[in-house]
Amino acid sequence: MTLSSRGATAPARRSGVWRVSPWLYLAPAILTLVVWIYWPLVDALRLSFYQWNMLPTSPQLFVGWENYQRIFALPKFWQALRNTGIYVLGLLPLSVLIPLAIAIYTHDLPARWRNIYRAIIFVPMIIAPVVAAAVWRWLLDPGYGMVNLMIEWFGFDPVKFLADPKVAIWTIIAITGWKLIGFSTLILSAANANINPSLIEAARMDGASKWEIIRDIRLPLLSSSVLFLVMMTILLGAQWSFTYINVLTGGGPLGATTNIYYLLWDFGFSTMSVGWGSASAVILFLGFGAIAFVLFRLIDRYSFHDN
Amino acid sequence: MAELVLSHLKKSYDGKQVLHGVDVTLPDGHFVVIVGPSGCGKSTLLRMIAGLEDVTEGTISIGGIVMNDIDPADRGCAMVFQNYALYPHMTVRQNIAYPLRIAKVAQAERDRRVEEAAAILNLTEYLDRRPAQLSGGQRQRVAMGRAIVREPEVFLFDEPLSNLDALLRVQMRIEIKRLHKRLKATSIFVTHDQVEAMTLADTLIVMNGGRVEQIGSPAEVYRKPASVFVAGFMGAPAMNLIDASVDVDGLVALDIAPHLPVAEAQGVAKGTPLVLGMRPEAITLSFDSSRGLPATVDLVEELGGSRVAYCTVNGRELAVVLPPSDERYEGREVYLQFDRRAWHLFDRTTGTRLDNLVQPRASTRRLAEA
Amino acid sequence: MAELVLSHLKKSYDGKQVLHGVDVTLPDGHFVVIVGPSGCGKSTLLRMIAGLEDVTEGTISIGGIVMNDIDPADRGCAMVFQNYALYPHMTVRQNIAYPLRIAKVAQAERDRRVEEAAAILNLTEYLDRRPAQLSGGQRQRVAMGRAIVREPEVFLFDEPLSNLDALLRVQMRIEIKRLHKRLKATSIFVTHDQVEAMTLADTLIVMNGGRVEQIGSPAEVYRKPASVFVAGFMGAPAMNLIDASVDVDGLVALDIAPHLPVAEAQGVAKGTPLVLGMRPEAITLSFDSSRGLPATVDLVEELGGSRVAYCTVNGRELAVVLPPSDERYEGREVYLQFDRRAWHLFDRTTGTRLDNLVQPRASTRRLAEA
Amino acid sequence: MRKKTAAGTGLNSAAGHLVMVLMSIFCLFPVYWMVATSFRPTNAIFETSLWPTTMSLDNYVYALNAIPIVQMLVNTLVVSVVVTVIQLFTGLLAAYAFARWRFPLDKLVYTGVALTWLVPFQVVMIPNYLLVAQMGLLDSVVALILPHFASALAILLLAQSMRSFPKEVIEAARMDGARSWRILWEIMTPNLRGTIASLAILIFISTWNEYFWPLLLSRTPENSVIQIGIQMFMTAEGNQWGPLMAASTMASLPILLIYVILQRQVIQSFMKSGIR
Amino acid sequence: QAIPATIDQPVTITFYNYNLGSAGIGAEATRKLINEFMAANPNVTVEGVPYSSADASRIQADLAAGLPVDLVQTVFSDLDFAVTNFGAQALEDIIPAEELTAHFAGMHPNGLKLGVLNGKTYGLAYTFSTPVLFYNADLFRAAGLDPDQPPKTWAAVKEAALTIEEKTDAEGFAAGITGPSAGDWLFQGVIRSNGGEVISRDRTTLKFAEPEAVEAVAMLRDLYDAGVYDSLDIAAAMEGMAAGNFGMYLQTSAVQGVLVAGAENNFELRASTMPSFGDKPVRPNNSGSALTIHTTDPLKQRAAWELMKFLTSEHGYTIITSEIGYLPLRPAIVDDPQYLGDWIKAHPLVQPNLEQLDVLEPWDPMPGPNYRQIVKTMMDSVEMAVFGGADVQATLADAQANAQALMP
Ligand SMILES: Nc1ncnc2c1ncn2[C@@H]1O[C@H](COP(=O)(O)OP(=O)(O)OP(=O)(O)O)[C@@H](O)[C@H]1O
Ligand SMILES: Nc1ncnc2c1ncn2[C@@H]1O[C@H](COP(=O)(O)OP(=O)(O)OP(=O)(O)O)[C@@H](O)[C@H]1O
Ligand SMILES: O=P(O)(O)OC[C@H](O)CO
Ligand SMILES: [Mg+2]
Ligand SMILES: [Mg+2]
Repeated sequence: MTLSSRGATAPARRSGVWRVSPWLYLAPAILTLVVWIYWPLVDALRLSFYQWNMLPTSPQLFVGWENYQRIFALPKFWQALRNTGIYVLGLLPLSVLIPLAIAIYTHDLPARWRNIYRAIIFVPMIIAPVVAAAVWRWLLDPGYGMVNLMIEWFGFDPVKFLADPKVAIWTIIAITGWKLIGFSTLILSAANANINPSLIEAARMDGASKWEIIRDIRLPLLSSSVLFLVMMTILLGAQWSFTYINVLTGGGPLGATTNIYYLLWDFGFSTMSVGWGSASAVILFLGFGAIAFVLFRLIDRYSFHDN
Repeated sequence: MAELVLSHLKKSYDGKQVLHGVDVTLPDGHFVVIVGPSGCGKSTLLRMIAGLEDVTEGTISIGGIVMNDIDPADRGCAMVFQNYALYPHMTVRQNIAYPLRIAKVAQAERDRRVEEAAAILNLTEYLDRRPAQLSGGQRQRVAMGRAIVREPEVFLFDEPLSNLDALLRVQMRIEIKRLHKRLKATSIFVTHDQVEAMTLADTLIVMNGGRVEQIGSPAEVYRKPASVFVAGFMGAPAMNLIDASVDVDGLVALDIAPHLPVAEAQGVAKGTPLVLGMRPEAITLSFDSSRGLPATVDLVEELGGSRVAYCTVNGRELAVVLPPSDERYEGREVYLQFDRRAWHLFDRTTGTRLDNLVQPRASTRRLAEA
Repeated sequence: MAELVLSHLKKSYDGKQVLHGVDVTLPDGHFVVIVGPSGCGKSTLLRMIAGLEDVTEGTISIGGIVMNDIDPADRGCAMVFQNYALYPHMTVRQNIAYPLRIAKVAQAERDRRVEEAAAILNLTEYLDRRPAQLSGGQRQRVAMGRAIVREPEVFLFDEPLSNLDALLRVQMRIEIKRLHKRLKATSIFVTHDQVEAMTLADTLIVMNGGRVEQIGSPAEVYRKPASVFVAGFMGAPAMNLIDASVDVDGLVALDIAPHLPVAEAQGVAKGTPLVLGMRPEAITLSFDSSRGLPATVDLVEELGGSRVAYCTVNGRELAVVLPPSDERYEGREVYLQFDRRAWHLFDRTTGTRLDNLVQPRASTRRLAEA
Repeated sequence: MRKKTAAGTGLNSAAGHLVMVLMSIFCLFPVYWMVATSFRPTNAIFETSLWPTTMSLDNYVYALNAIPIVQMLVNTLVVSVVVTVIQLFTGLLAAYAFARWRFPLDKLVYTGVALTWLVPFQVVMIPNYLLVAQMGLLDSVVALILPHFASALAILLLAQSMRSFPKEVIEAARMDGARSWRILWEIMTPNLRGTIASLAILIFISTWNEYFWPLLLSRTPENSVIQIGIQMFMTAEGNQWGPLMAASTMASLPILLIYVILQRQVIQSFMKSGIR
Repeated sequence: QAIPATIDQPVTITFYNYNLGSAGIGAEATRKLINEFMAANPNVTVEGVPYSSADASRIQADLAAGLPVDLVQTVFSDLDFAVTNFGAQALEDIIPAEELTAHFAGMHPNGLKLGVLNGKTYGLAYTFSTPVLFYNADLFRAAGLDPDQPPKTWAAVKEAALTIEEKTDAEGFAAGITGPSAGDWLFQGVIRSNGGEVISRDRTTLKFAEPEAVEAVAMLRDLYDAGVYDSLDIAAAMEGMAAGNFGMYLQTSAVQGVLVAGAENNFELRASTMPSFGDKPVRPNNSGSALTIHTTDPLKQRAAWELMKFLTSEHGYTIITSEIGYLPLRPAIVDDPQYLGDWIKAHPLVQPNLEQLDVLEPWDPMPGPNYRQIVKTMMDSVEMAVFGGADVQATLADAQANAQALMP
């Protein structure tokens, strides 16, 4: 085998191949995303300025910003926006704080216990949202639900978990959180387990107590994972609760459990007006996109690379 | 005050013993280096002193107080880790100040001590950087800074230089030595690099397989290795170790040159298998066929200041240090001559040194230097 | 045939030039070591030869064929990486066989070549292990095995030993040298360890800041460093570099001892700033106050076979190699004597060597050796 | 001087265990309740004993007769497995492009992929439906799979872990003569097992549990999936609790079983994956 | 292009049916009817397409996709939209008059009215029912009330509820007037019973903030303030009633099956007609759906009409009433032992329902493309006024103004 023969069989210029191959690899994914997501999205942007019932026989009527104006004028819009905030704030303890505590706490447990607890906590994650909604509805019923029977057993009045406007939103939050805890715990446990153990030892040598180690070392180093989950909660929290709202309260009572996502779905997508629906979609996409942008910047800033 | 005494110290992991009883007394202010091959238990020992590992058996006392059950932070030890273990989210200043913050030292005092440590370590201009923005050597210095500010009675170093490149390693080695001169705290330094061990130690502890093989000054260990292991481990190029035995006449004879009895073995039974050690510096090489053992030069390594020739004598390889020259040795027939004053004799079965047993005799001397 | 020619080779990353035109011709079968400090462009150069980086300007030709646009796999080069770069999911056998599998070598032939390589590298008994189950040295050998089976015309090594511990590094170094003798393929070995560089190279290329500083045999480079950089970089302990200048009388005088003109500088303008280099081996130390420059010993490093004393002369530190002894030097007043045959003189502005310019004079000689 | 306190002992940890046990009950009880209720006979459905006093399979019999549950489970399994495989495949390809090369617009494309995560399903639901209808794929299992040929989650996650894969190993393979395709499948993929496994689990679970898209598409029960089957027991005239819980149990059972069997691997693979 | 008189070639029609979307008796009865029809008409293949009554997006999407939508089970509130957007055909336009007359014979005139919009019959009432006041006779007895004298007016309802709450552990009253899936059908009946209406007869002006309506809502508010009426979602209320935890429950008769199942071996369930406002006449309206023909193909129209006739025949209504639980539009079959005679005797609960047929009024669909938002806006405000502590008049007026803006 001589070099010259190698040279001769060598493929054409690498630089040429370089330009095409990434696109070849990307093609299936991009094609899918463009066809199934971007094309509808772009179309939605256009249609958000029209009034149309989607039927081929009906005309598309250009209405300018009217769809947007109407959405912002919805009486419940601001309530839904405020509720969205409550959802996010309410979900954070369940999607971040408790999992964080569990991840940190179980880290020091004997491996057997650690695995058992983590396994159990992951179970809700695999239950379908519709099923979860049905089961919780059952458990929380004021008349015959287990939870209320327990409450009565302790001598309190039954709580109308889904009917009391002051309680309902927290009920939905709790159910949404119930589904999420396992996933968050797993992510944070993984991140926690990946903290270089010698950092912890260094801190022990430095005299830090267990709590100080958590406060000064573990939490800062978990911050990027925590921020990631915070971001997921903010961006997707409203979506995650959607099924439960849809199945359990329909946004009520008195709009107490509606959120921006459900409201826009309710007024936009579930009716026959493509314009409304599209405008809703655009608002959601842009709003959450902006939040995502800010959060990504934050995450970048707070990721520390240990060694 | 900060004398460190380890007695009968044993350690097992899940029933598997990795330290088999270590007894050492380290005087206050000494710089002690623990050296040994990978897995011999150096880190384990150090981490037990630090309090990061539980003691299975035996006691650790520092300054007369048994420390077995004392929290790591309260033993007066500071540790520098191999991978620096800097807190990545803190600046250099915060890293160094952390132990003080935990100890609730007042802000002003804290600042003063951090500045001081930074000045000693030439870190002043990096105080506001994060570890990720520092080079390896700088990180190592920060790790040291964090240890210094605590003003510990004992410094513990676990291979602190092994992540650095060769040049930096030499520099940092010298810095650590200087620092020790200045701070005078008892220091225990773990390494498996024998140059580091030699150059840094006041007292050298050579470990192997969970046991202490030898304790002594570097010169002592180098010149009088207590066992075959130590002989082979310390020194580069490594000591030539050649099988030998006591022949019928009570003379020590090399297996590769049985006709060349080299010494009289007093008090050693005939037929006892031995190992004879000769440092490569203690062998001279010439082309004069009238002198020494015939050998072939396989390979010569140029070291600039010197050269090392690897020669074969009866199938056994011997390293020989040569002075710098342009002479081409490779592939040539040469003759090796041994400096008998630098012979080391070991019991081949137990591996222990047989000291004062080698008495050069007139007859053998003549032969050896012939 | 596999002569390697680099001409006017330049490399820029995002407009930032990191190689400033490298011209080198490497004869077939040579073992070439590229040495230089971190970031000087060694890896970049090697990777360009391998085809892993594009060429910004200039050409690379192997065996007379310009390789700039040839796929890495088709250049006849094999590369051994610093962190081994073994395929973690494959056994040793699969790792070594992988290039053959890709080349569609028949199973039988493949097995034969893998077994052969494994035998050469003493890996036979590990063939069915995964990389994770191997020690560092074994992994390094597997990486080498993978390179060998391809029977490449050029071997490229990028700091292949720097992840190994000191002892293993020495062993592997010798193995690589042996292997090269056996396979005789042109080899380019990148390192920043100068012992490795000295011991392995037929030809040594010293790089600095994207430029070649010197090309030559290790002995040449050691004995006649072409620049201050090379002088300071090669040799441990490093060469002492002392500022000097040509005084009014046309004599070279040390800044630290201006009354001690040491040589006549031919062809150098008066007042020209110079640097004088002296290897630590070329300085002798005595307590005899009648001879040499007075100095204080700060620190002595014990190296077993030798010792290094760090002495201060007029605030400037000089390293001196001492023979082994028990003498305590630290803190004492001593006198340094220079071996004038081993002086190196450099232009302080350009850093280049001023050769044949130093002529010892009777008068200066007397002074220097006084 | 402080005494050393060994981790995980003493009162402190007893309290911790208590909290964890409560937490575990919180997580498990609803699932238990679902199973328990599914075995209660119709007239005892509102019973509140922890353990069904009388066990009956009536709900299962009813549910199995009312809707083709077995067929639905098979459909769900097929959809979930196929979607998982395809999404991993396209994800690996795309992630590889991002991790391996710099190319014009790469950042933009990457962001574009990431942003699809934020597009609510309801936005694309109707247009996708129209497209599927045009393709003549309504009421087919294929239509359930098509829009899931690629997902941002898979691409981003894989790209992230590919980026942290040692570059030198790739380069070694290039030197060994492997082209990008081989490198992807022979070098990259086998080493991303942890990420791939946990990603596969996530995709599988979310496909298994998918509801809105099948709901829109389902026309005949035989061609739809189990979540639709469950939903069929929830009506405006009241939920048929017994059969609903029986169907829910049957829907959860396969995935629960897989989880119990693979539990350790699932958690391990998450720990080892780049999902952090 | 008149429709052919007979079907002499094979034809396939789609039947969009929301009963098919759930499991159980509704779906089974529907499938049974379809199969019987196909057996009788071998040339017609009926493809049952399930959809969700909660949103008609399936129909809209299929129309947009150009798929055939031939016969639809249309919820009455969607009727306007079905006509203006989904192309529901007026029967008078496609079916020969004599055929219509023949088929309509024997149908209750009030029932026929339900599917009439702008003077034309677009749909035939198919599965529909009226609001019924269910009550727990055991609780009545326990509270010292006479179960044979159920409350007939809202005032009596309040009184009975207060008594029940006082004397027993149970809640007094529940109703499906408000809530996420309630729509506005029951509400329309309540307002009408007080002489008001939610939308003007010409269907251009909303009127749910007019004094009569406000008064009716204030009455509900009063029930809430008295502590006998709570905001509960449909399922909770229904299951509460089924479990025996409520004294009275005003809801569509369609939930009867669930309540009967819960009451069995548990308590005695009875039913009465919708309560009135003092002496004013009760004006209940219907819930449920009509059948609408959407196809424009004459042959398919014929097939659809045949199916429609079959489903609304004596036999069809017998199955619908006895197996699904809705009302028969043909009064004659109620006493006819060939059809429902025996069944009615065995199920006395359906009686008040039948009584109300005589005073039944249509469930008015809201007009225009935003009809769902109009309903939503209205019902949200009602919920707010009744349960949310808001001022009734102001809340309704505000909502009416908002909703009016959504009218076409
Ligand atoms: N946590 C542990 N569990 C079980 N065995 C351990 C543990 N830590 C260390 N060992 C074992 O104890 C022995 C000593 O390990 P140690 O880390 O002290 O070696 P070392 O001398 O520091 O080696 P190196 O030079 O590689 O750092 C080894 O055999 C190791 O496998
Ligand atoms: N991909 C890259 N993009 C931009 N700059 C680079 C890149 N790779 C290397 N460089 C720069 O090129 C210079 C030479 O790098 P190179 O890796 O060749 O150094 P080296 O001599 O191998 O150093 P070391 O001994 O640390 O491996 C450095 O300044 C480095 O920062
Ligand atoms: O068939 P029904 O009686 O459940 O009526 C359907 C509802 O009114 C739709 O909102
Ligand atoms: Mg160690
Ligand atoms: Mg490099």
